[in-house]
Amino acid sequence: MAHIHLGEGSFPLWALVLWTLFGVGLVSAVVYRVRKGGIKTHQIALAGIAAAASFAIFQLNIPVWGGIHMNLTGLVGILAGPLLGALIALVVNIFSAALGHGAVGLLGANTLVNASEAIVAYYAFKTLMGMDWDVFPAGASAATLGLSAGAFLMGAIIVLSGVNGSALPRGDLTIAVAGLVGLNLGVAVIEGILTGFIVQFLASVRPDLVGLVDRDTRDETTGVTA
Amino acid sequence: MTTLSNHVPDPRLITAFAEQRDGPLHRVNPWTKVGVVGALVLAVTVFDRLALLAGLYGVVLVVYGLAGLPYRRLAGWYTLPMLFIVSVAGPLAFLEPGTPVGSALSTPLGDLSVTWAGLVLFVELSCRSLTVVTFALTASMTTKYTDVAYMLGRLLPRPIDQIALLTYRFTFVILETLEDLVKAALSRGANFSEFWSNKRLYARILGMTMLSAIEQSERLVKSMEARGYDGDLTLYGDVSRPPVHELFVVVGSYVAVVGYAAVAVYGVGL
Amino acid sequence: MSRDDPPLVDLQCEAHTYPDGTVGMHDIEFSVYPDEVVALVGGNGTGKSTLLEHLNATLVPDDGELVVDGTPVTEDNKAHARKAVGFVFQDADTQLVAPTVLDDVMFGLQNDGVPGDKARERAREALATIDASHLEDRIPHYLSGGEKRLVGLAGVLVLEPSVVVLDEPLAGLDPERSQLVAERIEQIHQNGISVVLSTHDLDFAATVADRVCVMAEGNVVGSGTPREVFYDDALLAEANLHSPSAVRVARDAGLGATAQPVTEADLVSLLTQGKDLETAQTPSPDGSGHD
Amino acid sequence: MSRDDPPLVDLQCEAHTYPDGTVGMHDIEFSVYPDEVVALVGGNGTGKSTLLEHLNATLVPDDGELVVDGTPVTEDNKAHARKAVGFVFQDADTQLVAPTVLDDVMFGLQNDGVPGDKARERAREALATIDASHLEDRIPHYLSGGEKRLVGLAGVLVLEPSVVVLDEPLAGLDPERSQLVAERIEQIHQNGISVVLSTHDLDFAATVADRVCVMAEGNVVGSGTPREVFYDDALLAEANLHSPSAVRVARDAGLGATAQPVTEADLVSLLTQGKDLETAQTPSPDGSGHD
Ligand SMILES: Nc1ncnc2c1ncn2[C@@H]1O[C@H](COP(=O)(O)OP(=O)(O)OP(=O)(O)O)[C@@H](O)[C@H]1O
Ligand SMILES: Nc1ncnc2c1ncn2[C@@H]1O[C@H](COP(=O)(O)OP(=O)(O)OP(=O)(O)O)[C@@H](O)[C@H]1O
Ligand SMILES: [Mg+2]
Ligand SMILES: [Mg+2]
Repeated sequence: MAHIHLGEGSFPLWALVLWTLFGVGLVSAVVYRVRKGGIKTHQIALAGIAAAASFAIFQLNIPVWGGIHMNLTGLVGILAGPLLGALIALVVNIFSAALGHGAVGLLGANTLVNASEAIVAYYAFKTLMGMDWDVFPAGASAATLGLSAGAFLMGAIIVLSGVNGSALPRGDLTIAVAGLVGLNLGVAVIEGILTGFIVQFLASVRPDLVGLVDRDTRDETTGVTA
Repeated sequence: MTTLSNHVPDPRLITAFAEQRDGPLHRVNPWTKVGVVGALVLAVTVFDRLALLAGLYGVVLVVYGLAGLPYRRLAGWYTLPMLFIVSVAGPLAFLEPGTPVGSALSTPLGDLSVTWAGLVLFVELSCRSLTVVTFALTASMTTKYTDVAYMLGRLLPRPIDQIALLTYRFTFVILETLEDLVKAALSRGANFSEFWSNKRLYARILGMTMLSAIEQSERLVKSMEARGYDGDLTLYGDVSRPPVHELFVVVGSYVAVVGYAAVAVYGVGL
Repeated sequence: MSRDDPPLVDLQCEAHTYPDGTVGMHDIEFSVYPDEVVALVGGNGTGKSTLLEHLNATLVPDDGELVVDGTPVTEDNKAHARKAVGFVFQDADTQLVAPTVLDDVMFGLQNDGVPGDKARERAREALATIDASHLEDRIPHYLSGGEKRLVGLAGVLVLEPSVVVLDEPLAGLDPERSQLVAERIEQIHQNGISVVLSTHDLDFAATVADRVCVMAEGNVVGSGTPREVFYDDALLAEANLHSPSAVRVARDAGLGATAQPVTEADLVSLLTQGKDLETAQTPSPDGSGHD
Repeated sequence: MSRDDPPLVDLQCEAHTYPDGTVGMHDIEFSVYPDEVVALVGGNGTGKSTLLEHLNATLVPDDGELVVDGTPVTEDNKAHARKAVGFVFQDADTQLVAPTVLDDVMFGLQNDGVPGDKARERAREALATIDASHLEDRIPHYLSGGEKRLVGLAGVLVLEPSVVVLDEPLAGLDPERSQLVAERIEQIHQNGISVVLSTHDLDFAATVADRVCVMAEGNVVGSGTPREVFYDDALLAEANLHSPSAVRVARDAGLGATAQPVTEADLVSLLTQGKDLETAQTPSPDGSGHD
């Protein structure tokens, strides 16, 4: 069991091209904003090492439902912000694809899904903390929300694309995909709870990392914390 | 390490194969391998016949073996990709319209049965996915660390290339941190076998991994800035262009895939 | 040290291969006896940590066996080995996982099913035995290196192991803190617990150990009392080691060829007791020159 | 060491406060002169790293000034300070960033705008000066700790700094590798580069340094030649330090009250040259006992 990624060759060619274009569009927009805002060296280092951590954590087998693996995309979003979070999602997907996890052709689609998780988690966390929630519920809810958003986006991508070689009408496909989304939602809740505990732990040792001290000095233009 | 999964290839093992072994694929130009990955992705996307997909998968499997790589580990690494296939294609195997395979199972939802079309679809999707998975692993396990780094630097736009290079470099360092944390907890009798009753332990281990990653990034910036870093980690080294015969193979495979697709799939007349 | 008693830990390991194919050590036979301090010395990457991590089944041999207190350790009774053999890892930072020092010291007890109140009490005692009670409420992450090492030690001592394994206990510590840790090790030993440690500080090894094992290229290439090992030039050369400073001084100054001082204290007593250095005649068994 | 020349680096720092409010050091005046080796010693957390990181403007004082080669360093000309003052950090792993050793050594040159071929040539030379040419094509994470340290050093030397700063250069190294690094430091010094280092190994400080600065509680509490510092009991007590082993042995054995050996070599020559130890009369200026 794992957080589901889209496998190679699942979609027809037109869909592959479409999602690649969307992925390139998202990444270009992020790169443009990052370059315009002037990326600082500490942000590059943070993003590089956070991606390494996310990728390394994937190696740990978490014994729920016969074992799940997670990249903690929601946590990465909360810690690194939406822009770096999106770039980290791309980099992690590239390395994952090289190890046969995920897909080369669907890098665009998978990156869209993971980036949306990071981005939604970041803003959800910010909003909830703004509403004076405690760290644990805020972190857990934000990550669960982010991952759920990702799960729905992935469902939508599959339904829109149609499965390569399947003659199934879209309506029936939607039913099949609903099961998959449901499964991912389950993983989202587990990963969300885990993220909540992690954020709580980090807040207890390094409150600055989760924006609990000098909230005002945060780099608002790029939404990056470091 | 028992808790680090053997369903996910360990990057250290992958690079060890690339660095320490020497097989026919090690001597193939890295750009050629990238080209072939592209051709395979295209092929598994446009090919529409099971026989063809299965044949392609068979060829890739043989190449994996010829490269001197272990089949036994490959089987373990298939777990996750197969899971992705099952989760998408599994339900479709039942829902796909067509003749049922054997007798139907009656459920509250009505008669449920795998159809022949569904079964074929399932096998097709498996072949599509595993073909590329297997070749991606073959390429990763036969391409030297430095070549991978140079290609990342070439292929990705700034600042993504910078991020990717640091990720590649530090994955190894952080894996060791994670492993040390797990080891230290295990040696004091920690129990990793059940998640729900140990969720805080998992959170701490993962939290410490993240924390140590962030603190390393803080030190890294210091040391890079002390050597004048301003966001530009250029690599001088180079991966040479592929030799003509390899170029031929790559171009040939694209021509073959596109040609087949044009004629057989999209029915373009000659 | 009583070699007549059965060993507390007995490791037979044909080889240990890491996931990437590196052979960390090979052809090892290593035992720990009651009431001894064993020091592993050797260059970087010679397999000291690999060997130590086998002693409580953190790592398992490709082929071989670990026997702890007479019981062979299998996949199912690792818990036994982990209770009997406490392990303090080299990297103090990856060792402490709980939000406070007290919680951290209780960690092992809780894994062992000891109820909260009892665990807290025992944790407090363990902190007290190493003079670290004042750290109780601190966040482990913010402790100094020496303090982290002490807390790590408390977290292991609280489990009342019969052997404590310490991987480079002095790494990164200042002389004052090193002394503190060395004293605690001495104290643990006096409480009847055997200690196995690795170190790059040969002066420390000479001072603290009853037995020194020299490692080179993944193998134990020699062992004996500090005096036997540190005066064995062929062995030291094979392992690329220098001798401890007392040995070097004594040798370079052409004195103590027979008295063979290995610690600073030996050297000092050699120097103070025989102004005419050539009179030193017999190697004394207790290492204090001649009396 | 020529105190008459103007200092290469001159730091005045009233205080440095870390973001969390910890005062890392305060009231510091610290200069580095041409052609000297300065060792900072002191307990864990006494501000050694904080001080060192000010020398190339990695950290900046809350209030104070850094002057490098006569030029005050401001926000805009930090690059100058970073070129003139090379820095090798304690953590060898986060220091090496590029995929190969050669790339890593070229890293600083490339940031400096040196074209590829020229950079490659200079990087090869820098590796050669520290006997590390054979590592050129290696991948950083497969290097041993000592090799990493050497490569870090090459990456700094290639920039031809006038001062090299080393934070705990021997941490985690075995005696053989420590020796290698110590020799390289000596060699850098002989090439006319000043070296500032921090260390917990007082024997090493005594051997390598022209000047020793003792830190305690964020402040430099005393400095002088190794002999002045390591025989100043009040100072050592204040800083919670022990003296190096040669000093301890000489003192405990009641010899060398006047010769005052500080290194092992001193002690050996004291022992070999004066069998009647009481004849040692005058402290010799070059630290080799009397000749
Ligand atoms: N996790 C690992 N994966 C692969 N190889 C490893 C791993 N850990 C250690 N090794 C290798 O095993 C060998 C023995 O390493 P080990 O850590 O036991 O040495 P050591 O004597 O403890 O060295 P040090 O004094 O530097 O701590 C070395 O060649 C090392 O590179
Ligand atoms: N990044 C930081 N944030 C907050 N406090 C810090 C930081 N770095 C160091 N300190 C604090 O500043 C003081 C001086 O630390 P510093 O690292 O300079 O000591 P040191 O002499 O180098 O110690 P060691 O010998 O252990 O390396 C200590 O109290 C330390 O806790
Ligand atoms: Mg070790
Ligand atoms: Mg320091």
